[in-house]
Amino acid sequence: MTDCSLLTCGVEDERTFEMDDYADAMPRWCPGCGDHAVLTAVERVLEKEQLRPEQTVFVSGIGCSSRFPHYLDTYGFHGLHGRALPLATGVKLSRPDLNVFVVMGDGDCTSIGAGHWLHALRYNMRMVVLMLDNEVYGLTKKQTSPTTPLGFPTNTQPRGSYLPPLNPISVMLGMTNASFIAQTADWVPAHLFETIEAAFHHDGFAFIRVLQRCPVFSANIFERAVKSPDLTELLVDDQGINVTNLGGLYKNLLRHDPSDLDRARWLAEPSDKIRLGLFYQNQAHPKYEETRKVKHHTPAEKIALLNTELDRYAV
Amino acid sequence: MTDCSLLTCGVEDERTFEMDDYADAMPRWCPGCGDHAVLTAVERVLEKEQLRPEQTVFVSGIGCSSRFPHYLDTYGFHGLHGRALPLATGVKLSRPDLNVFVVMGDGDCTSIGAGHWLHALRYNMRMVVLMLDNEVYGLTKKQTSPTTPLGFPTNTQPRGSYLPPLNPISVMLGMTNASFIAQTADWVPAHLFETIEAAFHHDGFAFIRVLQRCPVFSANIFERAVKSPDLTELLVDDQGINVTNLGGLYKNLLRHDPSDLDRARWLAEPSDKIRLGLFYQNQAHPKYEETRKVKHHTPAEKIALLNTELDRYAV
Amino acid sequence: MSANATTSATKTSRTRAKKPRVIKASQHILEVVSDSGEGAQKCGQSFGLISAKMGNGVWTVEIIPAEIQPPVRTPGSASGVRIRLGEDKITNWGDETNLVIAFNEQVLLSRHRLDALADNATILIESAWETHEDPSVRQAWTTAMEELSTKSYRFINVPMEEQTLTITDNPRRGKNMFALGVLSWIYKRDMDKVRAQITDQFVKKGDEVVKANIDLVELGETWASKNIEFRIDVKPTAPEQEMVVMNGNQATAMGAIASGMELCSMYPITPATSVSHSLGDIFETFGGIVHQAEDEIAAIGVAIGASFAGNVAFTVTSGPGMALKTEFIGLAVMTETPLVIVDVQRGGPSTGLPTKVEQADLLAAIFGQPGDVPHVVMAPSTIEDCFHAVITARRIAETFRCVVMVLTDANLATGVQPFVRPALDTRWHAAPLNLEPVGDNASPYDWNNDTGLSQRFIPGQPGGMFTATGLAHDKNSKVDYSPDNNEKTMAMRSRKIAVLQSTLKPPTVHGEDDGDILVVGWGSTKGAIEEAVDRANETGLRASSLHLTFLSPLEPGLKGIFSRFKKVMTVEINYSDRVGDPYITDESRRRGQLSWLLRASTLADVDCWTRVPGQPLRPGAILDAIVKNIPIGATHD
Amino acid sequence: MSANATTSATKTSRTRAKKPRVIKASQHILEVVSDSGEGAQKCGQSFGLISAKMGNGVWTVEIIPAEIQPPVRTPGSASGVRIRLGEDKITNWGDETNLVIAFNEQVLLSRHRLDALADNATILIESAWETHEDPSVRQAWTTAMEELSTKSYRFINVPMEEQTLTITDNPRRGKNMFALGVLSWIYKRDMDKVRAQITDQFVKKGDEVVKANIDLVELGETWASKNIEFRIDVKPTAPEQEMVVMNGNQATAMGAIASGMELCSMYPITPATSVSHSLGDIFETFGGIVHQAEDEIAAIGVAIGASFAGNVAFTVTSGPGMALKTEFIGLAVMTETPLVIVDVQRGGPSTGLPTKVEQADLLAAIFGQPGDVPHVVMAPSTIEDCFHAVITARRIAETFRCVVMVLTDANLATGVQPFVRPALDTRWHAAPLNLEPVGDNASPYDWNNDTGLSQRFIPGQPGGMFTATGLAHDKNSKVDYSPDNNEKTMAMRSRKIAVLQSTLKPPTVHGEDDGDILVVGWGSTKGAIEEAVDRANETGLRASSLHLTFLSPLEPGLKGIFSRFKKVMTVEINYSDRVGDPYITDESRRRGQLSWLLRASTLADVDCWTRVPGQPLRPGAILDAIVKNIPIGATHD
Ligand SMILES: Cc1ncc(C[n+]2csc(CCOP(=O)(O)OP(=O)(O)O)c2C)c(N)n1
Ligand SMILES: Cc1ncc(C[n+]2csc(CCOP(=O)(O)OP(=O)(O)O)c2C)c(N)n1
Ligand code: SF4
Ligand code: SF4
Ligand SMILES: [Mg+2]
Ligand SMILES: [Mg+2]
Repeated sequence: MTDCSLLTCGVEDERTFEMDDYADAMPRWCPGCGDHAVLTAVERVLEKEQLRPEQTVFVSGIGCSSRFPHYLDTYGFHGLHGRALPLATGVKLSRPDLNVFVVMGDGDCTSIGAGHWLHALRYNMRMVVLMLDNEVYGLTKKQTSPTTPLGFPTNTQPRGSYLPPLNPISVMLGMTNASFIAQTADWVPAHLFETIEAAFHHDGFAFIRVLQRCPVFSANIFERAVKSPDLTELLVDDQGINVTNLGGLYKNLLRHDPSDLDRARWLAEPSDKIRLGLFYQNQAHPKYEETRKVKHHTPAEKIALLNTELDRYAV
Repeated sequence: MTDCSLLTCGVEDERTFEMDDYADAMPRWCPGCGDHAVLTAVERVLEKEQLRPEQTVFVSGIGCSSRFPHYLDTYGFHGLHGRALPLATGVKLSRPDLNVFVVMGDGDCTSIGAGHWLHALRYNMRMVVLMLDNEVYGLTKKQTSPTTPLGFPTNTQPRGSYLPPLNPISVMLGMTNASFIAQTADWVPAHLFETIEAAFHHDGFAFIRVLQRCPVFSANIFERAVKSPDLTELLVDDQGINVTNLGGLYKNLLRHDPSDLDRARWLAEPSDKIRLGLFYQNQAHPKYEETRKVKHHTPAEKIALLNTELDRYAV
Repeated sequence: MSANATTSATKTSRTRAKKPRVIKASQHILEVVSDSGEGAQKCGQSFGLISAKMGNGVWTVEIIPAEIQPPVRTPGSASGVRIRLGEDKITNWGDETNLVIAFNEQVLLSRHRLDALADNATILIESAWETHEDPSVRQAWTTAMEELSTKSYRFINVPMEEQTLTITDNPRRGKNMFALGVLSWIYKRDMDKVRAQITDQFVKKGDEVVKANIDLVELGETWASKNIEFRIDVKPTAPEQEMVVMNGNQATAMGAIASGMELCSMYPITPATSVSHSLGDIFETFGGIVHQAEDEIAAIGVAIGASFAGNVAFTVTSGPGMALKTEFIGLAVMTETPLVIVDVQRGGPSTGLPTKVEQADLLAAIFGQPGDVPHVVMAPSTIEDCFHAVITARRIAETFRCVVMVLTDANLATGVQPFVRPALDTRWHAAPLNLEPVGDNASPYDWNNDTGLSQRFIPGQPGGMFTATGLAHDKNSKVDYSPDNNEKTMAMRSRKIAVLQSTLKPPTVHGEDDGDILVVGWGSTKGAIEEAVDRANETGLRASSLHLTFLSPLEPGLKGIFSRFKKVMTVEINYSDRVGDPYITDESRRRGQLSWLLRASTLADVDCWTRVPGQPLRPGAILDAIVKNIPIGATHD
Repeated sequence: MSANATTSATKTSRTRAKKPRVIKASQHILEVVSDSGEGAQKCGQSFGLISAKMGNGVWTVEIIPAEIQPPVRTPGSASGVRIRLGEDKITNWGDETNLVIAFNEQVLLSRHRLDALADNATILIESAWETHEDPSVRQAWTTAMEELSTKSYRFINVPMEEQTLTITDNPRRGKNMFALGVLSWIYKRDMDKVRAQITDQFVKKGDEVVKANIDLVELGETWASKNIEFRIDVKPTAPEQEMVVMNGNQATAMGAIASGMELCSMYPITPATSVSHSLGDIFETFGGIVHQAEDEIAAIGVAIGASFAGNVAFTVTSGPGMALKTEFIGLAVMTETPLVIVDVQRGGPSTGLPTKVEQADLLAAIFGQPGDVPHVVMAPSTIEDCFHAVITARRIAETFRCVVMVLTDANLATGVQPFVRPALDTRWHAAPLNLEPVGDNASPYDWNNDTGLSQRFIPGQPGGMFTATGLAHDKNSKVDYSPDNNEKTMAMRSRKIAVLQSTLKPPTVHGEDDGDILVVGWGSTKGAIEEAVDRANETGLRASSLHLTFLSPLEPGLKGIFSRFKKVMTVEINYSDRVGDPYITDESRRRGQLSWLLRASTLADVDCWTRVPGQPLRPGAILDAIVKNIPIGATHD
């Protein structure tokens, strides 16, 4: 993603950017909404990596979380509900030189967008993908999401949701070509930042599930975890995300080699602990933008080629 | 599925059915097409179980394989490409008394239908689901499918497909609520039959991937496996599908306890062997048609109830 | 308004009022507006319900902020309810607002900027900001007052915070009930009804909460009785019939239950979702299920599957969801599977204005499906209609084995209005499943050659086995691509709709049967159009109006009706190019959707006057349009 | 035809022919039809290409079985090609077939039952079945001949199997080349060109295969020269310009390359897929990518993403796929992202008739999107047009920042026709990405108030950062729900299309500029309509025709043109109710889609004559319709 592209190569850029340079409109999320923390962490990563705003594109779907691009002064595409990934695929496929970030909600990604989600993992294009998972539909005011806990009451299922929640991590661990799968939480900012950083440096499709508080519609879902860091287990490894210095708050550290798929699957199974960290990483998979790389031609060259092609149809 | 429904309970039915009673129009698949064998196996199961044709519904999408319902003298719904599962969900949800079978192609199920596929696993409604996987688009004449082997040339990807094939078994093994996941092949009819039988008796959503030959567009894909039974490993277990008597042809038997999810995942990973059998089974998950079961009322009762409800809005 | 005027208002509010002046009014428009989160919506809704229960005509419209969480004390934060109150039946939201109670001057500004308020509106405003300790707040107040002074509003300062703090710690949560008390006094609401409403509303939260809220209301009432020097008397008329009061989405939900539907298969989308919320609470009691599917495609697929299996199901959505259902609509029509689709229209195109009203899905509803897809499109025009439309839709869907779309909109969806309590009827319900064997040689599509109608087989019926298919098929549902079969089956599917058309009655003209101008509308604009026409008639203009419920097929007799007017013009909430704008010619002009339809159908030169403000149309604005468009030389008699 | 007649034909074919009679014809229609799998399609396609290369006018249409694998020797198995050959340019498939070579009597039956064959057609038929060892085959032959005898076909038995077995083991794979030889002799094809064509076709399979096929062709030629007593002479005209010959989907693919597009994002669907097949082979050489997405929604999403990133991309699909793309079309229009969508129309509704022709997506293309979604819809009417339409579409899409839909159909898609080789032009290509910084204070939607046009920013351009959104937005792409902004931006998006309309030329009338009847068409029917009109003129009828390329916006001047004709009638391949059918009144009648559009736009009483046979319309049938519909009392001069 830091590759020098055909188009911008050689351009000297003396500018330096500070966090504020990446900020656009004032975010309109509710006070206490976990999305704020994610935005801050992203801005920090942009600053750290000194990404040029014009070379950076944030693509999103529809939902509270999908307002994300509006609050950044980069290029952005606030698309359709569930369809962020096809848009991002198009951007990256035609412009591999751009830094592409995708932001989706849990409904956006795993309900209406589920098909694209699976297939984007297959394409394995280099982009950072954030699913802001408040385990509920926020923007439409509290309906059940695939990740809503069993029994949690919403407006469409007031007697509690009928199905156990879909586990996004385990689904992805079953997908061919999955290459970077991590989980973090909005209330652990250092971990959040490091996870996005690691995703940015991953050479492929880097998916992060961010556990995200929605004080308005799913306040109690993460309450215990936020209050009791003991309920959290951090996956750490020299190859993974190593944020051990969380003010000594998070004491449950679990060494996990992110290349170990079997263990990753086991760790992803529901347990009494919330596990944050890098579940799986594999940089060996080819990236679609590279397997599909084509040599570009000038119009004149193309005309010459097409004339040869037309000869095949000549009368 | 053999439950006696509210509607038909107590009706004496003295009829007996033979295989031919289930056959309708003459199948129009190419000679040598694996779909023929699946149809025969299904007819055998229908006969064995003596399912009443009028109580049985076959739902399909669009593709060669999705012509299936037309060749059976039961109720059928030949729907839209990728959308068999929502239709089947509607049928079963409103009529749990019906025996529901779903037939899809690999493109149908894992490409355009991928989102519904994941969610149907979650719903876990009792139905038998067959994915006839010829690893190519048949009806539209040879385009790449998600399950097409890497490098296999098709009309849209003449230089060979760009992505490693999606592994339907491993994806499903990552899904919450997955309850019956099996694989069989059209060229092992006894195994095919037993697998469908087992699926029919499974109390939940029973998914079978049938490796299916398409002599026209993907002739060479399964050629080696068909010719050399040694390349196949049969998963056997007292709890699983026990077809050991395959004329002694299939010698590689692997004991596998279908409740062992970890091992199922490991077995589902690509290997030099084709594995047939029951990868995973779990009958503990609730079925959506049961968690959503409601008591029906007569119109008069409903009017009384609604009048009470309207009182809340009374001026 | 100058700072002076404000001060004097403040004074007024601080001195004990003498015996209040009572202003009699046949109708009055008020609104409650606060920062989002301060509860003006609850206050306004309660006021509307109480008024309806007293027997007033009522029409409420929600004021919704654009942002999820707009910053407080900004115009973007305005949230609340606008209530039009009448002695008699109220059919639309009316024109400018006469009285506002605003929780700060910024949210008031937003209403001012939208031209929502009458020039002489009375404004009750929280007085705390004027003297706030933060100078920037005081500055904001002054600037706002400057801007507001372009109109001659009458200000009355209300010390909401000061007062509520006397009995609660958190004024942000108490002001709304205080405001309700103030309004109740001004509009002479029946305090027993007020207390009953509050009890009803908070009963789930316990007695203490109920009491706290009643105390706040009474505080407001008392304060008002001492400080406000006028009361407004919009006399309630005891209704002759039993009435119910609800919003359009609730009416749709109740109608679905009354029609005997047992499955609502949906995916959340504003402003349609609340239909399923209303059902979510109670549908299971009736043996019904709300199935929230994984997306809109699955939602309609599940409904079609259920209907194929013998259950008439419905799906409810809005524009973007309609788009996604397009392919399945074709399948339902092709397989002749009965289906009801409710489209609660919102502002478009694309994601557009999710919470706002528009009537721009009409042509997409009728023509949106590739291939030839005959089906029915109807539009309720009142909240009461929402209830009955679903029942009619279900009956048509089953009788004609067809798809019926019901187009409501955000105005009906969230508007609240009392209407005659429906007398429920078991005949509205689906017949119980009949699983008798089918007759010998019966076919699943035994089309009657004249009518295109055929009998429906349901899984479970012995002998009826067939495979429904979206491919061209013959009467036995066997795939058949022959030219003759295709011509015939296309005709059969179309014929049914012509048969339905033959049963429709010509619509009745509102007003005189001939005249200078006929305004034609559909959907939620009915009340506003008819009021405009009535007012036009009062000024001597020969205007009438016509409101259509069936859009496809169209109701009969239109050509004849149109011919009796000098000019015919639709009024719609969708986009049309304005005559005289650059590049806009008679040929290139984009026209209102209904006018397009009527021109093609009747060849009458149907003009249009349309607006897309994201808001309901005002009767006054329609009246202006009538006046401007009435043919020159038209008689004033 | 009685068994006797057959026998005599057999006799004829067995005796050495005398010097053959040469029949001169300005045009002739032949077809090759076999069981699916026997290669009649290859044979017919080669014959068409050879003829085109010789300089004949050619129009080929595929005969496709409905089933994947129909049983052999059944009418449902008929597969082949129908070729209309002419001295001059051929613009449509013509009327009945004059000569058939059939590989068995059952596939012939299918053609007979479809009324495809002229009453006096010459039929060359495999003779092996008449004397087959299996009595049921002989019986089938006899029964078929009985049915065929209702027409006065002229039969010539051809011992295809017997002959091919002299040089090959598998007649099922050899008959088609033998048949090509027979036809080549009858139609006096240049045998060097025949051999060259076969070499070209089989060269990848090696020299041996090439030789074996040439041997078979020559065997057929020799047999024919000895046994057939007539030859048909449709003189080729050496073309004045360089020509190419291809089908419409190939032309679309070549046009896309010529326009400089670099991404075709699609999902397979008949009959559109072969556009991507044509590109699949070669696009990468041009720096282009065919992306087969996971579904049609993703396909258009990827195209929009690519276009947002500066690349003009296109997507290609058919009806059911169009349905799925509906929501994204709205987003592209709202964000003003340039996009070209090719819809290769097939028979509908729903899955319908996947391989057959229909023109029933017109209204869905124009009006199908919820909300107000102004965009461009155009329809090429010849195969050559398919090439150029994509180029025009791309330019419009970029100039106007809009969505352009190009509607072709199954008739154009698979029909093969020679046309003037296009002179490629670099100006057709997209300008290279310009990533210069944007000007100070520039906005991503700096709409020109008069034209609605604005400048497009592309990621990579410093200073241009903005977030595209489907929500209502202002010129900086900030979300804005205010009434004024909504009214204005709606107008801007609509205005652009009016500006495009102002640049269009009025269409030219084919035939006299006034008269008794004007036939209006669009898309692939052009050739057939114009031929019908010419024939009507020859019989003295005052008929003319008008063919539209732009359907939205409509081309200018239509009202004026229509006013010069006594009757205006569209001819379309889509459904309309027939006048006089039960329940069909002027009010309830479903009308042809173009006629609907024209009525609304011009208020002229535009009638329609439409058919949905799943086949192209015959000029003769259109001529009949003209004769029947010409106003009574019209002058015959
Ligand atoms: C096609 C379509 N369907 C439905 C909607 C309505 N909608 C908007 S956001 C949303 C879900 C929001 O939940 P989630 O994706 O979890 O995001 P969150 O708001 O919680 O961040 C829905 C259903 C829509 N805009 N478009
Ligand atoms: C919405 C839609 N998109 C595309 C198609 C075209 N189509 C029909 S079948 C098919 C794929 C067939 O492949 P598969 O699902 O693997 O089934 P098979 O034919 O191989 O059995 C496609 C793309 C369609 N009918 N509808
Ligand atoms: S509703 Fe929930 S998710 Fe949405 S902005 Fe508010 S807190 Fe965040
Ligand atoms: S094309 Fe392939 S999958 Fe389809 S019927 Fe023929 S053999 Fe079977
Ligand atoms: Mg969410
Ligand atoms: Mg397949």
